Amino acid sequence: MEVTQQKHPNYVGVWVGLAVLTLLELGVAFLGWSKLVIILLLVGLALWKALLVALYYMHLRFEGNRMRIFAIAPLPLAVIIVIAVLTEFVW
Amino acid sequence: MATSAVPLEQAVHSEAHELPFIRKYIFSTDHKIIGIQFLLFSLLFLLLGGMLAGMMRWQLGFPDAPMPVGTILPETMAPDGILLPEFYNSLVTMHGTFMVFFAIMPLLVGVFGNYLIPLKIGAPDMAFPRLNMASFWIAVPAGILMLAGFFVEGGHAAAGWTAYAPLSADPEWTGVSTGQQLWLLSLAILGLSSILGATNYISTIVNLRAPGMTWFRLPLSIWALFITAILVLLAIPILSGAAIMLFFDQTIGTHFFDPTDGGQPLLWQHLFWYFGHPEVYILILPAMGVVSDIIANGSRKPVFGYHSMVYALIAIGFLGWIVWGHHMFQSGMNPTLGTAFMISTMLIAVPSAIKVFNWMGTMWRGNIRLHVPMLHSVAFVAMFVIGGLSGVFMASNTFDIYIHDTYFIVAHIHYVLFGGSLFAIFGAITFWYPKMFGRMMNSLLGKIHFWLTFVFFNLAFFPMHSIGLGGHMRRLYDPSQYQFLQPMQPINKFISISVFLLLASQIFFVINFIMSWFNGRKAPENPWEDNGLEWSTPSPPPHGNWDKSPAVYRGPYEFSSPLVEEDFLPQYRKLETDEEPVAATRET
Amino acid sequence: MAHPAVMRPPVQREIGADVYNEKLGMWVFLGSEVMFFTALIGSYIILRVGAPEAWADPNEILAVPITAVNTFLLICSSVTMVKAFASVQEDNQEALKWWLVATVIIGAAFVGVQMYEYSQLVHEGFVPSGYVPGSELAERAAHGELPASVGIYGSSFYTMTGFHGFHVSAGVICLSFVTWKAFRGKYSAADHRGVEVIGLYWHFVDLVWIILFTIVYLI
Amino acid sequence: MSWILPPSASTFAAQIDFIYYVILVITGIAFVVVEAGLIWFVIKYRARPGRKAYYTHGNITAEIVWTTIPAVTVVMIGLMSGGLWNEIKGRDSVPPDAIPFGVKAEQFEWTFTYRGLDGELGTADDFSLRNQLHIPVNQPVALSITSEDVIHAFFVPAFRVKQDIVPGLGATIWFEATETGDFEIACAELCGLGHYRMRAMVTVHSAEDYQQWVTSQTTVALAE
Ligand code: HEA
Ligand code: HEA
Ligand code: CUA
Ligand SMILES: [Cu+2]
Repeated sequence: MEVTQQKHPNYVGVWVGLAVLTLLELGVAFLGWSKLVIILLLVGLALWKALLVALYYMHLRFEGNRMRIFAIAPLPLAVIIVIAVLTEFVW
Repeated sequence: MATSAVPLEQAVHSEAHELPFIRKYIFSTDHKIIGIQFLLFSLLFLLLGGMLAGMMRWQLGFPDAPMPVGTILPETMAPDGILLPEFYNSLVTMHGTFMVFFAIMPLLVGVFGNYLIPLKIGAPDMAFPRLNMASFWIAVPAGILMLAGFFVEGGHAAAGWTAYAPLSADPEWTGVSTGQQLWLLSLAILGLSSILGATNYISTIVNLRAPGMTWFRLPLSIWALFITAILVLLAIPILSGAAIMLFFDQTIGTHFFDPTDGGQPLLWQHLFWYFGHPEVYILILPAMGVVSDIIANGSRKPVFGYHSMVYALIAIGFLGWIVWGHHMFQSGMNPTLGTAFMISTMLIAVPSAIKVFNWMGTMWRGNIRLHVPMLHSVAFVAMFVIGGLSGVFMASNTFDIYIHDTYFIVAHIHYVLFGGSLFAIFGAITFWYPKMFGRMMNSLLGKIHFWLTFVFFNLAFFPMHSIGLGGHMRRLYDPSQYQFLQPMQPINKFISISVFLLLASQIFFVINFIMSWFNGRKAPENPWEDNGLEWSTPSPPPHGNWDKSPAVYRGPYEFSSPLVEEDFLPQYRKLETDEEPVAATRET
Repeated sequence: MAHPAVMRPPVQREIGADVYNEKLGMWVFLGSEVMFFTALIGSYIILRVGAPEAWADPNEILAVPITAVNTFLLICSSVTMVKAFASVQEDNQEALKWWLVATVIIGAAFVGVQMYEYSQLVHEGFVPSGYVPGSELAERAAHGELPASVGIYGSSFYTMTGFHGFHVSAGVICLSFVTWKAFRGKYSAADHRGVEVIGLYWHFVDLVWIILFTIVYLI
Repeated sequence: MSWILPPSASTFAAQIDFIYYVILVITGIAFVVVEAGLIWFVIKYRARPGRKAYYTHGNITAEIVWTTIPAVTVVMIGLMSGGLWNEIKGRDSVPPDAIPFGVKAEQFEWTFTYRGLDGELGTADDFSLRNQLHIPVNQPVALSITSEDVIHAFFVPAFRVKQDIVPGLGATIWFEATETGDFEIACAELCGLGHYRMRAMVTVHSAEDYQQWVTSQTTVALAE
């Protein structure tokens, strides 16, 4: 029963990061670059934000590997269907 | 560390016997009671689904004759006892729906998942008993909504259990509106029930295993239920999402599946089968699991190749996610995708082969006791193979051009679902009945029921392969419309008559089930001389299952071990050479 | 690494996921939520790729500034939530209560803003089935300023954001319950499962919004 | 009686049936092995008092064998059908000299549009017939099928041809009849209460007959 006084991660720092990334997203969205570049950038930024939330706010960074498996397991399945159906349009 | 038999903190439950009737049997949080509630619920739907099938078969065998007692049906279904085509379509739809969602799935997952998981892993109850209760009481309104569809204007859903849009999306095409909406609503609600159940099963199996119950000491039934729960957890929400979209198409005028305004009918099929194929494995994996347990018990031999059995389950569970397109070969989907799906589908035969041959390996040089559960389990293997092999024909996208949407598919469905799942369920019910109700089932009645069912099942469904190969389409109200089908009408008659006899044979099961409940011989603790933990408590087990948490000393299938005199060596029996299991001490 | 605080009297079990049941259960449940949103978001992507002409540029019909503010609100509610969790870990009851209250209020505000957004859109003539005939937007579409038909756009926009809003609302209700329990002093450094578990759900819903906001309002 | 496949009247039929027989033999062997094995074991190893079963946990070699054989077999079946699949359904599989037809499926009938004498679809001398398709023998034909309402499926058992027709998507299929005569066209996808009677006929003419028939029909159409 180790009641450690664990040092908390910098939650407010993450919050600032999220806010900045959101602003960045808004900026990118209205830059008149080529649609493809914008989409790639925006998706990248969104995933970055999502990762921040998952790692820090949902403490995945601090969980054991046994626990992490449960969190990531469904993700490939989410991708499979979308990719497969999209091939209808690009082939 | 390592003192076994830790007093269970959940001994909260021990005051349970003072609970009032309603808390004990109706709104119970005891996994065993919930399992039995699911059992009664789903047997009712099994019976209903069977009756709908009987009506369908009357129409198919004797298209022009009024159905006996058919006149009690209202004008909108069967004027003068002759079924209307729209009512026939509802029958097909509801037969498939009842059987898949309200009979087989709750029987396997709801009943045996609930009943067996805690007992077989040595836990006092599920990880979340109240959630478990909620899961059952959410399923009930779903069932009621589904039944209600028969009584609304326009009739019940009539677009097949696969509800292909746009037929299902717009009342204009079928004349059915409320019925289809209730159908969708009911499935979405039932989905919630299944998801809560699956969450519970997974958490329980992961976190509540008794000391010594390591992953590779889990009985295969529990492994199968574990993989199944994962499939339920991840597949059902896809159906819920799709059902909600279709529901909105029906009710508030969205256009998801409406080709006239940018929607995609094929999207429905993709979503449905992305759920649907994992779903059919949901319907077979637990059956494979319980059959593995029963075959080991009946053969008095350890399961042949336990580890590969586990890996095969995992492989089937995973491959099941990447084959959905085999239902859509002829749908107009990208043909290259079709080839990819064919290959992945073919590969599923490999883990299935491992399972089949390992079951046979288990029986090889065994000392086989043909008790009723064993009979059903051997029949399961024999019938599942037929269904699986017919799957290989359809998996060939090229040959599927011809047999898609014919009775060959119907034959496949019933060989895997009836010959497979339902035989396993009969096996499992007869095997665990003594534990559930504390009474033995009558073995003579059981054998009569088994043989009649086995014979008439094959007489009814094997000929469907041949009419399917003759080109007989499925979901066909009146085959006599087509010249090329007319020569097959005698076979259709033969099938129908066999089905009526098959239905009649079920009376033996009903009688046995009900009579044994009240009059059966009192069951001892371990009537089948089995090895699982559930046989170490009284039949039926008390609330909380054990006074002390059991400890586990070995794998689940130590039959005919040279270490002991008897031909079984339970997981909970401590030999002198056994050490106490080491487990982690942690908060639960 | 197991959570430091002891939740319940220890028992012996196999090691499992090495976390307490409720946390494991919530993560497992979130797996099913991932698939549910996959059905919705995946359909959105597929439908949009299939019929790009039915989509207006983000800022044409939708009000991006309002939703940007809303996004910010949700991010704030996430930080207040995690602050509540940090407080209870230190057994700081006062902070716990007020961070929770803040989370509930901000969460409810998010739902409120979304309601307002919807009502504006409906008013302008954008509904799940497309344009309202004769409305302002329908006029502009008739002049060729907007896509001729946005039926599928409306369908997926409302369904996706609507179900997200539904999840937020459910979260607000559950959070209110947790807050009520916090005020009755039910959580401590030793046992704060409720706070952590609802937090996981809450952050997940925030995470989904991050994705939704990007693909619905920005792309 | 149709214990076997119905008459085969197109170039695909023979090829598809060949795949059927190959799979039938392979699965037939698997079927006999498993069922015979089960019966044999149940009889040979039935319980006898005083005997104990042979205690074993498995055998790696045996397992490798019965994993590999099915794996190789099914992949072979897959490769075999994959090639033919591309010939029949591949995106660019329609032969250039195929005669084009327009087909419209709706609840609960088929409408076939012929290109008339000028050899082109979409011109004034096109004509349409309800539920009747006339084609020449030994000549590839290409059907561009659309659906007006729900999903139907164009199915000609004797030709081993089947294709779902999704509204908004449509489909183009091709085949080559090898026998003259009348064959039934069926709708194979549940499409509503009249699904069971959404039936049409295809008449395969010899080349000369066909030309004659088209000429007569075109004059009728133009006269109207
Ligand atoms: C319990 C349910 C269940 C199970 C387990 C299966 C198992 C399989 N199914 Fe089936 N299937 C259904 C339920 C099930 N199916 C249902 C309900 C439908 C119809 C849905 C509808 O449209 O209404 C359907 C439809 C269906 C189709 C679509 C047909 C069509 O509509 O045109 C296909 C096509 O590929 C298919 C294939 C398979 C395959 C390859 C397997 C494999 O998993 C089988 C693997 C098993 C074996 C192969 C046998 C054991 C192996 C050996 C003995 C080794 C030797 C074998 C070889 C060398 C080949 N199934
Ligand atoms: C698990 C699934 C399952 C089961 C068990 C069955 C069982 C039966 N099914 Fe089928 N069937 C399907 C799943 C199932 N079915 C599906 C998914 C479809 C496709 C639907 C679609 O196309 O949309 C289908 C379609 C289908 C068709 C095709 C219809 C058509 O395309 O036009 C036919 C036709 O003959 C048929 C017949 C039968 C018959 C005669 C039985 C008989 O075996 C029934 C025998 C009776 C019983 C098994 C009940 C016994 C009851 C008990 C033992 C209960 C005891 C109760 C107490 C103790 C209280 N079914
Ligand atoms: Cu058209 Cu069935
Ligand atoms: Cu499948």
